[in-house]
Amino acid sequence: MSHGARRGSILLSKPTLSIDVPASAGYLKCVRGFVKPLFDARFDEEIAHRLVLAVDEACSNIVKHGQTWFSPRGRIALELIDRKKAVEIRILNFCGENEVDKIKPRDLEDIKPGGLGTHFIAEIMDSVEFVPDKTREGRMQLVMIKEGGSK
Amino acid sequence: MSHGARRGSILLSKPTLSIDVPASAGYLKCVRGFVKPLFDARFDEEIAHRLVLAVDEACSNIVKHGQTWFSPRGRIALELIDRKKAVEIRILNFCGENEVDKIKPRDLEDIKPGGLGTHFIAEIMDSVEFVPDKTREGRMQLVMIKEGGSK
Amino acid sequence: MKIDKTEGPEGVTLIVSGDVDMESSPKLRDEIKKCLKAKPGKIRLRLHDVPYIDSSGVAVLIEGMRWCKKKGADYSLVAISDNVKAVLDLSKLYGVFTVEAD
Amino acid sequence: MKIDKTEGPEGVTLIVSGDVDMESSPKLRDEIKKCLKAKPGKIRLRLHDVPYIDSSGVAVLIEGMRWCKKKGADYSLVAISDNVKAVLDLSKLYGVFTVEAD
Ligand SMILES: Nc1ncnc2c1ncn2[C@@H]1O[C@H](COP(=O)(O)OP(=O)(O)O)[C@@H](O)[C@H]1O
Ligand SMILES: Nc1ncnc2c1ncn2[C@@H]1O[C@H](COP(=O)(O)OP(=O)(O)O)[C@@H](O)[C@H]1O
Repeated sequence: MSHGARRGSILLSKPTLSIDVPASAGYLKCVRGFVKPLFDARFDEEIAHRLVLAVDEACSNIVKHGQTWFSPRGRIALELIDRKKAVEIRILNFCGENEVDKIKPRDLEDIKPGGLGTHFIAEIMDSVEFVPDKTREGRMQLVMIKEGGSK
Repeated sequence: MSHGARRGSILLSKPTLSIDVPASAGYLKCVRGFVKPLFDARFDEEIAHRLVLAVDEACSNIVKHGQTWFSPRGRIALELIDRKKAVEIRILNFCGENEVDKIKPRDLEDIKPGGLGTHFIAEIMDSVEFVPDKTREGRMQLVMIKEGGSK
Repeated sequence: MKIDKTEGPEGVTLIVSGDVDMESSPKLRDEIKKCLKAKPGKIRLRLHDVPYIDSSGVAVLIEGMRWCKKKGADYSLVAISDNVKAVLDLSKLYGVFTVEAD
Repeated sequence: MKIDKTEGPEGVTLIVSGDVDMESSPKLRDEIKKCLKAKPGKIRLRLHDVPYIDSSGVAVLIEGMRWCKKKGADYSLVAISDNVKAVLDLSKLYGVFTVEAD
């Protein structure tokens, strides 16, 4: 019910939703549960499912690669901006500045486990880029945009 | 899979999950989607469903009563602390200091619409209290605790 | 939430599916109101595919009952889901409604 | 995620239900490994009740296939859900697996 999303103060309040959870595999289901109803309300079922996948893969990458043994207290901090004509997802503290170049899908011709997450993200989203994270020096944000979806 | 929740850094990172969304009826489904998988993992189905209800009712109350026409930019800001032996839910900026006394269930004998939310919360939770909100002067937090649930 | 409507000789059935919450319950309320305009003998709400209902949804169920009483129409809840049952129990309102199997 | 196991003369079927994600996929991996110890002629993964699978889940499906090939066991995915199909398509891996109806 798209008009329902405007009940209350949505026209006045910033349409930004944010979550912040420990970077732990056990909380990825909460992240998916959070974004899914919003995607379901805006996009058709198939696209909504793919968007959940893209968000989940990006968050999984923080759990897998975004922490090291000497800095294990990672957090998944995600912002979703529910704009009229697009949904923008920002994953803060996604990686270090010097890691950005390493982040790319592997050659899919080679059938082996692993290395699919970034491929999914690139396939699903209309735009994917890295920008400096204002909340944490030396870290980057992953910014993903999906156009469309009625609101 | 309770042990899975400890993957990654959960033993080191603070077990606090937080969300912050516009106080709008259209985002309540995101709040429910966020907390449900965590409750499902810790509690049996029936209790998990009730806990989702309690959280949703508390958040609905912010949409309904927590904003006024001259201060409409309300936000639902919720913290969930996933402790070993209990789940604690804190809803920030829940109401004004002077409103706390008005917040109570109505007489259920009288069959009429409305006034059930606080009754549900009181029935479902093991402890419900109001504490001053450190993040916003003059506002109170609603603190709800449910004991148990394996982790 | 989605509402389908079937009309028979004895009245109208509203088949509700999805969550009935603060966002969607006004839509159910409007639909019941609209039905009553046609003066049906009976309104049935099928709540089998309602995995979630909150207090605003329960409030609409009560309003529907009151409106029907006033207009002399029968009113019942049909094939309610376990979660709807649980919330009516919690409201101490289960006994107030006429609840039917499918 | 939950895994049930049925054993027949031709091999083992693992009936998976629930989300296969980064938290749960290691459990599926372990279960496949355990099955292989008994040297079955065939391992089938029933994925009908899997509403969600991520890349870590797909990785486990591939590992299972490789292990089975090595041990000379047949391997197939059975009655996969639409979402599992969609993720395999996205991975360009759908054609790599033997996929069976129920
Ligand atoms: N948050 C991150 N921080 C640092 N490096 C990352 C991050 N996300 C991805 N990478 C790098 O990009 C590569 C490709 O990621 P992905 O396609 O998701 O596959 P996988 O995680 O299975 O290796 C990873 O192997 C890793 O080197
Ligand atoms: N966040 C809040 N801020 C101010 N007042 C509140 C808040 N939540 C509840 N109240 C008060 O408590 C009463 C009872 O709430 P509730 O049981 O949820 O029923 P309802 O919201 O249907 O009236 C409300 O009518 C309102 O006066």
